Amino acid sequence: MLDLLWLVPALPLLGFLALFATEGKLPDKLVAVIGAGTVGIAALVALFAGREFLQSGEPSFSLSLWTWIAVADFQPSITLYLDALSLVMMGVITGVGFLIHLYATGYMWKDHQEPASYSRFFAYMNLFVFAMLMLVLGDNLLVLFLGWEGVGLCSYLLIGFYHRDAANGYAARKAFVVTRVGDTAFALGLFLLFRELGSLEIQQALAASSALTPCMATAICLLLLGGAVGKSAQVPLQTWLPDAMAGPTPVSALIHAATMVTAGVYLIARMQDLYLLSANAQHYVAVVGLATLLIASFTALTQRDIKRILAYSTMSQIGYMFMALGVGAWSAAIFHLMTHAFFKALLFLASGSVILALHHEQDIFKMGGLWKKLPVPFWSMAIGSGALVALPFVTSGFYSKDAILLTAYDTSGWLYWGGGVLAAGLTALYTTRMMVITFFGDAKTEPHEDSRINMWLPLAVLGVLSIVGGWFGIGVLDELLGGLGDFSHASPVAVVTMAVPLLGILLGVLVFSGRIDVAGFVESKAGDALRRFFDSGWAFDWLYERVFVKPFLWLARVNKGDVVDLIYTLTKSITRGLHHTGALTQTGRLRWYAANMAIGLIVVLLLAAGWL
Amino acid sequence: MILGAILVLLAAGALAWAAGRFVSPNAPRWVSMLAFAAGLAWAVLEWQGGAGANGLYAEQFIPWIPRFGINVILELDGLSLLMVALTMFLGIVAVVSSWDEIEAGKGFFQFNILWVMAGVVGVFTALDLFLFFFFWEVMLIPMYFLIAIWGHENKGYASMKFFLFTQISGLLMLLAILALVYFHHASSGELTFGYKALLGADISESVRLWLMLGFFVAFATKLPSVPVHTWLPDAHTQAPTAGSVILAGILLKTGAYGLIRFAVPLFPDASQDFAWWAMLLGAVSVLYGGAMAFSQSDFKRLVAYSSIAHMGFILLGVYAFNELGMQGAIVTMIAHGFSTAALFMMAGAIQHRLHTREMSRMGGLWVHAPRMGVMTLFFVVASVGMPGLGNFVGEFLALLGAFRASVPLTVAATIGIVVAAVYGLYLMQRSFQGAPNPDVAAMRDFGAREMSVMVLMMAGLVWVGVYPQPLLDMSAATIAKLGVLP
Amino acid sequence: MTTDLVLFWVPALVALIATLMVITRKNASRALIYLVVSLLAVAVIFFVLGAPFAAALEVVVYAGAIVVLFLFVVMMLNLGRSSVLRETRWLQPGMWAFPFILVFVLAIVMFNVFAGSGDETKGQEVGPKAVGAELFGPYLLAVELAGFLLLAALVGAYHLGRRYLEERREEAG
Amino acid sequence: MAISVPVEHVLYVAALLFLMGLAGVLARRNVMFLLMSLEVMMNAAGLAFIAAGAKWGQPDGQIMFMLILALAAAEVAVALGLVLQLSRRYGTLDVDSASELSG
Repeated sequence: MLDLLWLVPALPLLGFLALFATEGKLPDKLVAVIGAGTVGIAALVALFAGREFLQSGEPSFSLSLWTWIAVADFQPSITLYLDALSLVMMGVITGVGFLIHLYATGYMWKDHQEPASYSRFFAYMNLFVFAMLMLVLGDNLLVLFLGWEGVGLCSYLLIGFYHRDAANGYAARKAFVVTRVGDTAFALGLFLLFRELGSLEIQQALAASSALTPCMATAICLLLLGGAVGKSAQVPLQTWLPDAMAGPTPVSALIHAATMVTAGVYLIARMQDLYLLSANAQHYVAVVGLATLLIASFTALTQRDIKRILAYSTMSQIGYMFMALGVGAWSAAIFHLMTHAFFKALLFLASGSVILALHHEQDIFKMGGLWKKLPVPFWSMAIGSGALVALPFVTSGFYSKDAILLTAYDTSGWLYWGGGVLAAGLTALYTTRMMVITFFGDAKTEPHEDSRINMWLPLAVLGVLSIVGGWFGIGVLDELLGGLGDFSHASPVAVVTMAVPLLGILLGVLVFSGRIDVAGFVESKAGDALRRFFDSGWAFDWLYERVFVKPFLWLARVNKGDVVDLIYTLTKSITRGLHHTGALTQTGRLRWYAANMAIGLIVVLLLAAGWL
Repeated sequence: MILGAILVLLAAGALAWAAGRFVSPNAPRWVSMLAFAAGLAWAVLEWQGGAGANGLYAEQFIPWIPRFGINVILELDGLSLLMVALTMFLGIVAVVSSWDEIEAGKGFFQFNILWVMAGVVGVFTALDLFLFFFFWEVMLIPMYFLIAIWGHENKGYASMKFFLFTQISGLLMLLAILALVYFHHASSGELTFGYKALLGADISESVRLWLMLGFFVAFATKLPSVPVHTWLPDAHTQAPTAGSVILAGILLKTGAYGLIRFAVPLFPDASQDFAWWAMLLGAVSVLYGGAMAFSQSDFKRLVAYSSIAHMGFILLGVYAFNELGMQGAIVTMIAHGFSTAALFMMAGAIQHRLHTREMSRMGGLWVHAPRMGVMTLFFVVASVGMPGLGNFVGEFLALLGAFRASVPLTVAATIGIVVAAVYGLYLMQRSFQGAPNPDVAAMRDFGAREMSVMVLMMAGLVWVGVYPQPLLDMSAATIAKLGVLP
Repeated sequence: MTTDLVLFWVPALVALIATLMVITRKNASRALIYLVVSLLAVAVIFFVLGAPFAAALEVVVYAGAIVVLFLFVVMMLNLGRSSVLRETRWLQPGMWAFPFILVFVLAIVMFNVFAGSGDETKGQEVGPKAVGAELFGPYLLAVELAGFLLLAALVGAYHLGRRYLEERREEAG
Repeated sequence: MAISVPVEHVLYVAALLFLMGLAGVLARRNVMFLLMSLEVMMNAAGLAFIAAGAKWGQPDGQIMFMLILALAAAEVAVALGLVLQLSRRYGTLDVDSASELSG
């Protein structure tokens, strides 16, 4: 079965090719079967392959397919590499991916923008799963890069899925271009890595990496971090993610919550031996994580769009993961990646159901009182929120977040821990805000619940996973990756860590159900300014608009005619001017010509006589 | 055999002209289709036949003007064969893309296409500098006619600009050729235009830089590189679709080929000294071409500027002076041949349907023509440099090679990848996405004929992107024989 | 020697004076007569320099044929009193200034180029026989070319003149 | 008969004749006078040739003179045809009126 590992990425690819080649002419039911089915089978293959791998007891398994490029000493091959890390990732991608696909067969069912759009949607989704699998299974940084760019492309395609609306197109392009900035750094990291180590094979490179000078190691790590930051929507390249919510909700769940945005975490975890060589680089990873964590949490507090709240929450959760990577809690980061994939996918899908029931209404202030009318989404949302807030002991999020914060405290002192705990409190606050405003209070819009089995089943499964995922992590992941689960929950630090979210919830309930009146502050001048500042995502977009976008557009507008062409038009003008000057001597008068001939004669004679 | 292929193309040109006059106006396109198909078949056969012991797939030697050491020396090695095959394939693409676009002078049109391609095949195979220059000029004149006769609204200006740029730079090259032959004669007593004899020519240090520049300017103009690129946007925009396809797909590659085959090996030391500057031009081309592409509102002009950006990678790769860079340049040549030809074909198809190239008059075309939308998306994504497609392999190798030669320039050029995403996706957005333009009531989608060519090019790009090894092996032999790499 | 100089300079002075009159006259017919005088004087110079055949041709062709041709045209165009008045208007004294400067410079240059060789003419007569033998020997090709030239001139003159006459006739008719 | 004089003298005379012709060409607007001046110039050239022939006692100078003569004849024939056309087209003999070559 392990030799069939190639089937895992190949099946979604096959699904993509089938949907692509038939140009959307297949009946929708068949499309649903192909779209979700290929990923489902891939998940099964992954399951069996993973079991066999675990039984084999080997630390890793690799399957060489073919040599991609062989030029001189550069010989990247297309090889699938399975170890604990990629196994977890593969499981998350195929498993959660399948559930989301299943959900999407229902969610997109009536979404007929144009004849082939159902098929197009699943083609893109399958392509995404393929690319994501290549990303995590590739044994070579170039193959990883293939997946990396591939998921970026699919992200672009799916954000802009409703392509008739130009705003979606803008969001899609923004996502692609901003992540491309990171990718450029990533590519430069690859160049540097190859120049220094002579190989892009991850294992070879890591094995040889001890030969690097610290300076070089830092440089490579920071360049790779640039890529990770772009893909994972971390400060300072985080601005694309909220806009990316323009895509259909399953897309947000799969790409912008569960899998693609965590690719950066995967990359750094994968290259951890390299980061271990450079304390500086590690430090920067943690700083990036902490900064994102706080910025995103504050921003989430003020958003009105339910998906944008979740998007900022995703950013902050990935910030936790980066912080974990930075403080050396590698396994905790992956653990949180996994639990986050469960509960954030759950949250997105549940919010998708809410949105669908309210006819694509996404503003939480136009919802309200939905908990009775939409029980399945409500309970899913509640479980997901609990995991996000990290309710002690009963949710998966608690275990993974605790692992991160406590490791941070152990290894790096109170700063990262404190920031993390503060953000946890904020998380509790905005999550409570979302839940209270969406599901309680007065009903503002009448919902039409349309829950079929293919839509509630994924919610149920993800709900279960959001709860038991933590125990799974402590049990299985600890064995695979190590370094998890041996925390005492009784120390004062642990108690504080545990208590802050609960306080946040309490505060949230009091504030957002109106028992504590904060209107005075919110409506004051300072409060409003602060709200707008948070609402704009700490004005990053404003800044980038002025620093990069506007000057570039200005340049484009000014130089449309190509300034270099001036050299040639100028040459032309000068030539033409000379021509006109020369033509002036052509008076058409015979005697003028004769006089000139005489002058010429004088010159010739002078020359002949040697006087000139 | 090589001369035979060239002569077949030339004869087919005459035949097409005659057929258009005496048989039927639609006969010429079949003639040239057949000629290119036969040429492609010949190239594939040569490839299947394998290379001889000397690494050549075919060679020919016919004395021409022995008194001045001028001979017809044609050789088909790996690189040449690749380029010839691409030429023939793009010949077919050009014919298909102009299938019902041309209305007047169909016979003469095909005549010009066939003669350009004959010249190109000659350029790719000639190993006698005189003969090379001869073919260099042969491909210029018919191209001029293609633009000047069947071009769009501003064709006179564009064709003259094209002609002047290529002609003047070509004359510089002629000067350099003559000087090279003269100095070689002076030092060795042998009067010859033969490439192999001149390879080791003993030329003083002060002179060879200038001779190298003579070649470099000619090839850089053809490539084109900033700052001698301004003929290209005009020529591309004004040329008929087939002309743009040929221009972007093949003619630009003759510049790159010339750099690899002539400019660098004939003057290895001078080129080495000049390498940093050439790479600088390459990096500037990448960034400037990209930024300019973004500024354009004309579909074809945008693609034209994107070509300039892509050609920058070739300069970077060639002058990186290592095998990675050189291979990257060669793969880029081929991949760009596919991707840009396809985009120009798309631009032509849109113009044929909507009678405009202005993107402000498009928008939302996906709704009317999803096939065209998907194809545009694919080729835009390819030219943006998506891994798994040909352009990525070329550009990545070129940059990887360039990184070993100069880090700052490579960093600059890599930023060009971001710019590529900006203009590529903007092109997609303005033409096919967004709200459907109310002025466009309906648009005929691609039919089977266009789709078959498109799918072939798609397959080509995927092949180059996923398994470029056969191609790399073919060019590796050539690169090794150039003997300029450490 | 002195005799020789006198023999040379007398016709030379005549030629120079006559030529000066040619270029300054306002009446075309008179100018032509002076031209004939000038040509005849040059013919005399030819003769004394030992080129009797050239002298004869000068008289016959130049003075005889060409000048007569001029006269025909002058008569054809009927250049009477009005044309003399027009000449007076055209030929302002100022008109001579620039040509004079140019000619003066040229004269200085030319005289300096010619001066000082000290060579003398051989004083030996070269008769028509020698000329003829040479003409139809080494210069045969030149003679042929001159023939072409004359033929071309014949055709050209015929063409130009005929159109003139035809148009006149149409006008009259 | 033949005399012996310094060649310079003959050339001086030829030059003077030539220059007077040139002055005429430059100064006169009437095309008839212009043509006459041209004849003078050609004649001067012929004189120079004769002088050269006389210096060496060779017939070549006379032959060149004859070629000049032929040239002059041809020129006059065509030029006078042109004069007729000029007066026909422009109604004047002013050579400056025919200035269509002006750039």
